[in-house]
Amino acid sequence: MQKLLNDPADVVVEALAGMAAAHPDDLLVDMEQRVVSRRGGPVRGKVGLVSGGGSGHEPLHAGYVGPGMLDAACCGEVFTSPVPDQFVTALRTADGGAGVLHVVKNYTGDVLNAEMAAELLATEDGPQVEIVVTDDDVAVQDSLYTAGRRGVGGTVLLEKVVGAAAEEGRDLSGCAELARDVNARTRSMGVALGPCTVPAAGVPTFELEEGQMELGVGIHGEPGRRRVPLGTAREIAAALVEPVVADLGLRRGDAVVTLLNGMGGTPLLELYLMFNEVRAVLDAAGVTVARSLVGNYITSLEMAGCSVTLLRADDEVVRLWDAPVATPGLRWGA
Amino acid sequence: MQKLLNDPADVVVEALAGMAAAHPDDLLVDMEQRVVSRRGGPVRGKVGLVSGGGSGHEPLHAGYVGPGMLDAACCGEVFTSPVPDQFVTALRTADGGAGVLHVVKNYTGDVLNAEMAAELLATEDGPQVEIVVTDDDVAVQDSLYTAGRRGVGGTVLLEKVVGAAAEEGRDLSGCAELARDVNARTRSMGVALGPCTVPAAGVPTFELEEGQMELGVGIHGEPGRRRVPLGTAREIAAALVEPVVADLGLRRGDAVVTLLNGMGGTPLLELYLMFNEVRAVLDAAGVTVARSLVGNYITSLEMAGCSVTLLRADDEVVRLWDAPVATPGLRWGA
Amino acid sequence: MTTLTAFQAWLADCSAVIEQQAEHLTELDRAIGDGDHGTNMARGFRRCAELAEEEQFASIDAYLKKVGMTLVGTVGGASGPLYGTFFLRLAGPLSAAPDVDARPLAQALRAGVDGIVARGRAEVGDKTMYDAFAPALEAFESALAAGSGTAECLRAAAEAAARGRDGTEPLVARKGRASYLGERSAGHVDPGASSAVLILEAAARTLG
Amino acid sequence: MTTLTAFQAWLADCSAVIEQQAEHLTELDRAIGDGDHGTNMARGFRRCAELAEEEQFASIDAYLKKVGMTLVGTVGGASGPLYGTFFLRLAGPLSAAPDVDARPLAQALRAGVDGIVARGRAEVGDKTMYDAFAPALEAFESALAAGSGTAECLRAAAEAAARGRDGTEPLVARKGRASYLGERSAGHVDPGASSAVLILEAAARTLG
Ligand SMILES: Nc1ncnc2c1ncn2[C@@H]1O[C@H](COP(=O)(O)OP(=O)(O)O)[C@@H](O)[C@H]1O
Ligand SMILES: Nc1ncnc2c1ncn2[C@@H]1O[C@H](COP(=O)(O)OP(=O)(O)O)[C@@H](O)[C@H]1O
Ligand SMILES: [Mg+2]
Ligand SMILES: [Mg+2]
Ligand SMILES: [Mg+2]
Ligand SMILES: [Mg+2]
Repeated sequence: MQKLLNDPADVVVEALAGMAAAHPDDLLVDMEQRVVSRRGGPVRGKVGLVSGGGSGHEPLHAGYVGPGMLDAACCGEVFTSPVPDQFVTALRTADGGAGVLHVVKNYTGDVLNAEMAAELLATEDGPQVEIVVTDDDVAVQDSLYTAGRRGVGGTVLLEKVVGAAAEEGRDLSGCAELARDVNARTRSMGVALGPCTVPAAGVPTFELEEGQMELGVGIHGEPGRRRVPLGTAREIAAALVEPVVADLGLRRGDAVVTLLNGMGGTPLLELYLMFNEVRAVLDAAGVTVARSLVGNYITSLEMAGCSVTLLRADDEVVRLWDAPVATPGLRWGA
Repeated sequence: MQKLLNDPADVVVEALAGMAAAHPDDLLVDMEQRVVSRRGGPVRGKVGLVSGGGSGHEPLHAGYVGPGMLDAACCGEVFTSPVPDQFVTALRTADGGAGVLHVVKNYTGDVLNAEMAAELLATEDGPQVEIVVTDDDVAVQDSLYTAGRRGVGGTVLLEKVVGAAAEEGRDLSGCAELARDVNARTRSMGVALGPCTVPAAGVPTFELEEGQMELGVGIHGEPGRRRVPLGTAREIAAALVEPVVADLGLRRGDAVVTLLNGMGGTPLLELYLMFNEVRAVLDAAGVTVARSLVGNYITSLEMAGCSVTLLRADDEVVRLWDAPVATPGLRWGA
Repeated sequence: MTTLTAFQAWLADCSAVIEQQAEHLTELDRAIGDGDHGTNMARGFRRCAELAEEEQFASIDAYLKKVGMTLVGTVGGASGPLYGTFFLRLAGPLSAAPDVDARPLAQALRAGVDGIVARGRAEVGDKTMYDAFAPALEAFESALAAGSGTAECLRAAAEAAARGRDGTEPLVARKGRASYLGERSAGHVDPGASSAVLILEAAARTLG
Repeated sequence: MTTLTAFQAWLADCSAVIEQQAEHLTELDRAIGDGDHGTNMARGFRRCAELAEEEQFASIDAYLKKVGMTLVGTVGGASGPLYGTFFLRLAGPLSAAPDVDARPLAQALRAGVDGIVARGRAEVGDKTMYDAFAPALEAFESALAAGSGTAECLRAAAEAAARGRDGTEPLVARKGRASYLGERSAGHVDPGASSAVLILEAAARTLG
């Protein structure tokens, strides 16, 4: 395994120690509970915004802690949901008295641990907590009889938009409503051109012959829905964007916030090239790109590949998008 | 080759088209000459700051165009210096009447093409141009009889610091002097844990068995000075930091700006973990980290590995470092 | 009659066998999940095995509650809350008893398995650990009804669990991470069903 | 006497052979450089080969100047300015002449090679293209002094260049990218020396 590591079992704590050292003025890291929060502590009277999940998706989530986005995040083992105690600590840390919105990506582990955390807090007279589950991955069918769709790139956009609303003073139910609305108008689709290696496992998550790709992957190094011949960037853009546009029901004249996300091991050069193709597909559909992000925002360790996320935009979404944000992973206007 | 591409020959132009689309309000892209500049055009009376080089190092250099950093950048083929015409266009584009500082990484190709550009401009009564060559890589010995040391991570720090000085109104010779001073107080060292693939070549730049690493690599996917057994992060940090500290002659009580740079294919999780080790080595040497950057700032496509750059800091350097910058690749205070 | 010591031996056995099978469990999870099931389980059960040395437990139920909480607090992922809930609920019917025979054990097992369903909402055939637990519970109860003692009931449960686990192979997953793979999840044994068998086999070795 | 048409044939030949050897050149550059020499050269010489079809040239020197400028403007990297300068300087001694024999060709070759040295400041033994050009120039001049005609002089030059190229293999590079490898650069033939041989062999085939 070709990785920068000491003991693979310590990768998360050691990375958190590095994160604390790299952002001493901005972040506070509870090494015991692996909770990252804003150095200033919770903002009194502001709804707290919390997320968390397995590690290996950096900068998500801890890298999105800061003014304009999250108040706290907790970090599980690589690709493993945090345990309830971690969520409890993050939720308590983020509470400024106005309640906490807990953004949970829709994975069985994340949802179950978040539910247990909510149960624990309810018995402990903790802060008021609203859970919002993100499930934007169109590769997976939405169904009541399954685990449902995965939460992927839409989570980043949601954390930015809802973070701005919380900063503006929106109350807990208003933030929760906005979050559910953003989730409802966001869809994603991803592709892998190569696997990644979980440090504790030491071997790649799958094998892929040259000239093949995994279409419809999530962010856990897992294989996708289908293994198909590697297409050109143009073909891949169509394969990613078209299902998203269809599922969102986008029409000529609609506008979107676009995230062209790298999975971690694909160079920015290729991501910009892909963005050019994505934009061309959207152009052809008459959909305007109101705002965009191109880069590694929700990764799967060093997986090669990318995902496309579209958020149907209106003036309000764009306004909240443009609001200042100052986190290690996303920063503007501050 | 597992890449997001159409025709490999078009990778640079297509990526530039994507870059233009992703930053429509901030960047202007001359697709013919592959020159990226600030949308507002040159700032009248400000020294222009220009750099350029082969592509494949993104976000360097085009991603550092914007207020507080570069005025223009030109993009060669992957790992291939731009041609003189491109430098000429970039230098002309950046000229606001106060002359242009041209930052050139020390590679034979870059230096020769930049020199030819300067000769062309001299005959055409173009802007006044000062060339500053960066050569911060301690893996390579500094010698008059060779091509000398490579310019690597120090280039990013220099572009930030000198960009801030230019923004403050420092004149051309002042900017050039500062740039040479920053270069003189900056050193880097890199390691590769895996190769990368140049799109036009289609095969990895070298082969590396599991459990080996290339110590002393540059940013062109080339093998390093020595192939040695893969160490722990702790051992690698020592192997990278110690020669840099020694070459800079850092002593107890000195302060540095630290760049822990990813080569493109190493996840942020590992980079933070590495930063923790780098900081520990510096701690042990009594050297303070005044400011730091952790992430992919000067890459070698999807190479796995990292480099450490230290810039000996004083109040002036820190002040210029903290000044606002608003580019796709580096942004704060704006 | 099964004593606290036996329950502690059970967890020690679980930890040992899971440690030993961790790579296999991870391998199964790599095929249709995210390749962490072995690591997750080993981390959690290692902690559980240490409990007996660190602390004096007043009763079986106190001990099993602590095991459940430990699993909840260390395993993470989907299996953490599910196995955690299993052990927490297992404790309920055993409260206060200094030792137990097959009847309360059956009640405990039913409570534990119900807990898994309450948390995870899986049905038989969804390709989860429940596909091992459901037939195991049924086999335990049938054996009990037929007059068997604890040892025999547990053996029947472990064997039924193993058949249930094997039965997950052809299934298309509807719950958990494997469900994202759709049709591609067929042809692989479910990792959680496999770890469930290890735990029940350990029970048959230690609680009987 | 060598005419403009012959010079144009030279560039066509260069383009064809470099295209054909591009992978080999890149392979050599991958070993001790950055793996782009073949791509760089093919891109530039392809453009040069097209010039004759696109434009009427009044003289050999006008043509060679355009070739030099085209290489400067399309090759990039270290080899672009070096080969560009070579062709730009080659033009000097040939100015105005409608056709040339071996003597002005020798002067042109010296001017071109001097240009490479003026730009790149390489010395013999630095493991660069100059290690092919330096003996080639010497061989050309010796053959000329011995009374040989253009064809023979060029053949001697190409053969000497090939020996020079082979001689780069054991060298430790002191110039260009290969110098970063230090001792590890030994044991590999220099890519630029190899492309220089291709160009001189094409000259021997077309200008003689
Ligand atoms: N809803 C559910 N009900 C019961 N068991 C489930 C459910 N979802 C997942 N599982 C079990 O959890 C196992 C995966 O556990 P693990 O790999 O540790 O967690 P994760 O999927 O979060 O990585 C699956 O093999 C399956 O048996
Ligand atoms: N200073 C120099 N003088 C002469 N030739 C040089 C010099 N530096 C490099 N070269 C030649 O350039 C070749 C590399 O060309 P190329 O790969 O196209 O450029 P780059 O090294 O910029 O990628 C080397 O093999 C060498 O022959
Ligand atoms: Mg997991
Ligand atoms: Mg090159
Ligand atoms: Mg798993
Ligand atoms: Mg090269």
